[in-house]
Amino acid sequence: MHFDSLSDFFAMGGHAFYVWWSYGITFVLLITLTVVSVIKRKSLLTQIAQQHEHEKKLKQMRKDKKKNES
Amino acid sequence: MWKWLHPYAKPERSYQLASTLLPWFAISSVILLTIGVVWGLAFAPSEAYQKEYYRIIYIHVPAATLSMSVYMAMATAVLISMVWQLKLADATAAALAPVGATLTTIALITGAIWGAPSWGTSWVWDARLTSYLILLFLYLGVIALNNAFDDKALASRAAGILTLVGVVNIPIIKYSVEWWNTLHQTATISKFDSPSMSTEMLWPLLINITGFAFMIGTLTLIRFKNEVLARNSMRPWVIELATKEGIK
Amino acid sequence: MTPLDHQSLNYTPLSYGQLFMKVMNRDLKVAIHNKGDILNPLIFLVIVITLFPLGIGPETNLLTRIAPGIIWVAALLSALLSLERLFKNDFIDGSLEQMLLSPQPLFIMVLAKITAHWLLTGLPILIIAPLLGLMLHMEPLAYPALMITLAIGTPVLSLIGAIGVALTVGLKKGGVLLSLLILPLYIPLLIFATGAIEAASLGMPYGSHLAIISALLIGAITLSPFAVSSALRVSTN
Amino acid sequence: MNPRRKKRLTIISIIFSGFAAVVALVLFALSNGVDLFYTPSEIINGKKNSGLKPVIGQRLRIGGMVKEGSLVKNNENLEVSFVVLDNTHNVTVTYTGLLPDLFREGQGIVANGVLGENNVITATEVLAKHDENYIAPEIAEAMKQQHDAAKAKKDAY
Amino acid sequence: MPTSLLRAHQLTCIRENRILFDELDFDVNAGDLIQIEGANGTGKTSLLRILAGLSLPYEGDVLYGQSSITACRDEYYQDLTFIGHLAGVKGELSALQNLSFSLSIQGDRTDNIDQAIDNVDLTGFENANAAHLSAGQNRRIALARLWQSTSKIWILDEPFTAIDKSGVAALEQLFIDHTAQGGAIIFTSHQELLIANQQVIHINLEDNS
Repeated sequence: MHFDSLSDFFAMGGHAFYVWWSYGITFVLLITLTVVSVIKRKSLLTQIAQQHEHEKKLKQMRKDKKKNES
Repeated sequence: MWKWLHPYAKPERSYQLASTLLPWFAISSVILLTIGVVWGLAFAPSEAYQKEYYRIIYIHVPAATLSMSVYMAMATAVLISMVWQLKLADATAAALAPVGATLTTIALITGAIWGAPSWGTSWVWDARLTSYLILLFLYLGVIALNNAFDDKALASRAAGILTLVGVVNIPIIKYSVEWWNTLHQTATISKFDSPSMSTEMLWPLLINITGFAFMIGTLTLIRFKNEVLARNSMRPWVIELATKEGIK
Repeated sequence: MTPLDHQSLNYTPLSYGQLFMKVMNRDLKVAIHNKGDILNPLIFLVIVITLFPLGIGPETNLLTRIAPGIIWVAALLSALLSLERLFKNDFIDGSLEQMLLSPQPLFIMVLAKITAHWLLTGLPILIIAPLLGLMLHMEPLAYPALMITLAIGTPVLSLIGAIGVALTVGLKKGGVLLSLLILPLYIPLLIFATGAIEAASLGMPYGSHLAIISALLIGAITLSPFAVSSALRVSTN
Repeated sequence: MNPRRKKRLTIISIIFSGFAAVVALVLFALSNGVDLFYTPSEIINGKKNSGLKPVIGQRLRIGGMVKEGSLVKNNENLEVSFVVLDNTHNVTVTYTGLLPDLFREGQGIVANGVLGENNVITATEVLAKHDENYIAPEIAEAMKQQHDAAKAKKDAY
Repeated sequence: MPTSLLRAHQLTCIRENRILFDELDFDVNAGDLIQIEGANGTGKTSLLRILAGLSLPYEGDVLYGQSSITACRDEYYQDLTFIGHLAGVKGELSALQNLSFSLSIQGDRTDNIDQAIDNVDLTGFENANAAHLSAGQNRRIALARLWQSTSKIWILDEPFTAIDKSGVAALEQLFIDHTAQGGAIIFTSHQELLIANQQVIHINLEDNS
C-alpha cells in the first residue's frame, strides 16, 4: 500500500476533491447507463407483449364478427 | 472462411450468443476494474510532480482512448451494414452510440477536473479539447437521429450517414496534439516498448484499459440485445420471450 | 401521340452541365416568387448584429475585438434559418420524389440545388458584410479577410447544412434536430474563419487559415452531394 | 460512353481530386502554422518556416521552460515576472494572479498574453504544461542525481 | 411466354409494428394492367413506393431484369414513370415550365410538349402559374408526362383522383395503348376501370396479411 493510513488515502495528498470527484462521476455515469439499459429491456418486452395481446384480441374480435355474420 | 459466421447473421442466434457472452464480459470487467482501480488508487506510487491527483489518469485515459475506438467501431458497423445489408450491424451501431457518448462525457469531465490543478484551468479552447467536444456532439447527433425516426431501419441508415460524415473528426482528435501546439500532452503509451511512464504506474493503467474495454463490451451487449428485440418485435421468438418475461 | 417502342432509343440524357443548369435555374425562378425567403434570413442577420452593440454597450475597442466572431456566428445562425427551405418545399409538393426517380445522377441535382441556395443566401451576406463590419467598428485592415473568408466559407455552410436538412426533411419536428446535427460540424469553419480575420486585423498573414477553409470547402463539395443524395433517399422513405 | 460507366468515372475522379486537394491544402496550412503559438526564439527571430514575427500589441500564446532562478514575486500584490526560455532565447513574462500548482522553475508553461515593448509579454493567463512522462518520485530523484553526477563529471574535465 | 419486366420477390412491409403484407410475390409482364386493391391503410401506397424504389421493404426484393432495383437504379429509372399522391408541380412555375422541367430530368421526350398539354386539356392555361390552377388541373400537369413517357413501366398512385369524366376516358385510352405496345401499368384506384375487353389483373392486399 502506498499510503500510510486510511485517512491519508482518503485525503489523496490534499487533492481529495479532484480525485474522488473524477472517480465518483465516472462510477455514477457508468452505473446509470447500465441501469437505464437494463430497464429499457424490461419496458421493451412489456411493450411487445402488450402489443401482442392487443393484436390477439383484435383477431378474436374479427373472428367473432365473421361468425356472427355467417 | 466466413461460413461459421453465417448462422450468427440470424437475429435469434446472435441474440443467444450475446446472452451467452454477457455474463463473461460483465464478470471480467468487474474483476479487472476492481483490481485496476484499487491498484491505481491505493498501491501505485505517487507521481514526482503531480503527486496524488495524477491518479485521475486511470479513468481519464481509458475513457478517452476507448471513446474514439467506439466511434471507429460504430463507423465500421455502419459500413458493414451499407455494403452487406446486415441488419445486425445496424443494431450494433445503435447500441454503441450511447456507450460512446457516456465515455466521451467521462473523458471530458475527468479531463476538466484534472486540468484544474495541473494546468491551472479546467478548460482551454485548444484543438484537442475542441475536437473532443465535437466528438461528444456527434455522438449526441447520432443518438438523436436514431430516436427521431419511427422506423428503426430508417433511423439507422440516417444515423449511419452522420456517423460516416463525422469520421473526419477522428484523425483531427488523434493528431491535434502533434499538429498544433496544444496544452494537452501527447500520448503516454503510444509506444509499448518504451512508454513514458514508470512500470508500476503503467500496469494498473493497462489493466484499467482492458477493464473499460470489457465494460464497454458488457454495456454494448445489453443494448445490442435491446436493439435486436426492438427490431424484431414481430418475430415469434421475440413474442414468446416477451410473453414469458414481459407481463408481470 | 403514341409512346415508346424501345425505351433506350428514346431516352435522351442531359449532359451533366445541362442538368446542373436546369435544376439551378428552376430553383432560382421559384425563389424569385418567394422574396421573403431570401430577405428574412438577411434581415435576421442584420438585427442580430445590431443587438450586440446594444447588449454589451457600444465600447468601440471591445466591439472591434469581437466583431469577426459576431459576424460569423450571426452568418451561421442565419444560414441555419434559411436551410430548412432547401428541400422542404420540394418534399411537400412531391417534386423531390420526382428528382429521386430521375435516371440522371442525383448528386448533380443536389449540387445544383445547393448552389442555388448559396446564391440566394450566402451571396447576399457577402454583399452586406462591409456594412456589418462598419456597425461593429471592425479594424479596417480586416475587411479583405472578412470578405474572403465569407466568400469561401458561406458555401461550406450551405454544403454541410444540406446534409443535415436532407437527414431531417421527412421528419415533422426536424428544426431543433437540424441545429443539433449541423452546428457542431460548423465549429471548425468558425474557428478558422475568425482566426483569419483576427490575424488580418493585426496585420499578419492569414494564408494558412484560408488554406484550411479552402480545404473544408473542397472536402465539402466532394463529399456533401453524395452524403445528401443518400440522406434524401433515407429520410423520404 | 455508357452512362453508368460515365457516372462511376465522374464520381471516382471527383472524389480523388477532391481528396488530393484537401490533403495538399492542409499540409500547406500546417507547414505555415495556424495557431498563435510562439516559442521564445520565434518571438525574436520569427517562425521557422514563414519567418513570421509577432507585432507589438498582438495577442499570442507562448510556450517554453521557466528559467531557473528567474521568478520574481512582488509581495504586496500578486504580480510575478519570470523568464521563459527555449534552447537559444529568453523572453520575460509578467503576470498578476495565482500561478498553477505545477508551476515551478525548470517546468514547461504556456501563457496567453499580449506582446509589449522589448519582447516583454503581459500574460492574462499562465498555464502549466506537463509532458507525457509520469515517473515515481524516487526515480525522478535518481534521475536527477544521475544527471548531476554526469554534469559534475563533465565539469571535472 | 410473356416477358417479365419487374418481379416482386417475397416482399414484406412493416409499418408501426404492423405487418401490412407478408411475402408478397408477383410478376409484372409486358402488357399487364395491374390494379392493386385493398381498403385504406392496407399498404397500397407503401407497395407502390417499394416497387418504385422510394421505400425499402422490410424483407424481400424488387427485381428488374436479374438484379435488385437498388443495384441498377439508373437503368430502372429510365424504364419507369412514377406518379404518386403528390403532383410534384411547383406553384411558382407555369404549367409549361413544370412539364418541360420534369420531362427533361426524367429523360422523357421533350418534343411536342404542346400536344401533351392539349391531351390533358390545358391548352390556354399553359402559361398560368400552377398555383392559380385547380387541383384537377395540377394533377393533369403531372399526368401529361405519361403521353411523353419513354418508359415501359408505369406506376401510378390514384391517377384518377380529381380528374373529370372525359379526362378519365382519355387516360384509360392511354392505358390501353401503352399496354398494347408492350408496356406495363401498376396502379391503385378506388373505382373500377370503365373500359371493356381489357384484362385487368387484380392484386388484393387484404387477402395477404
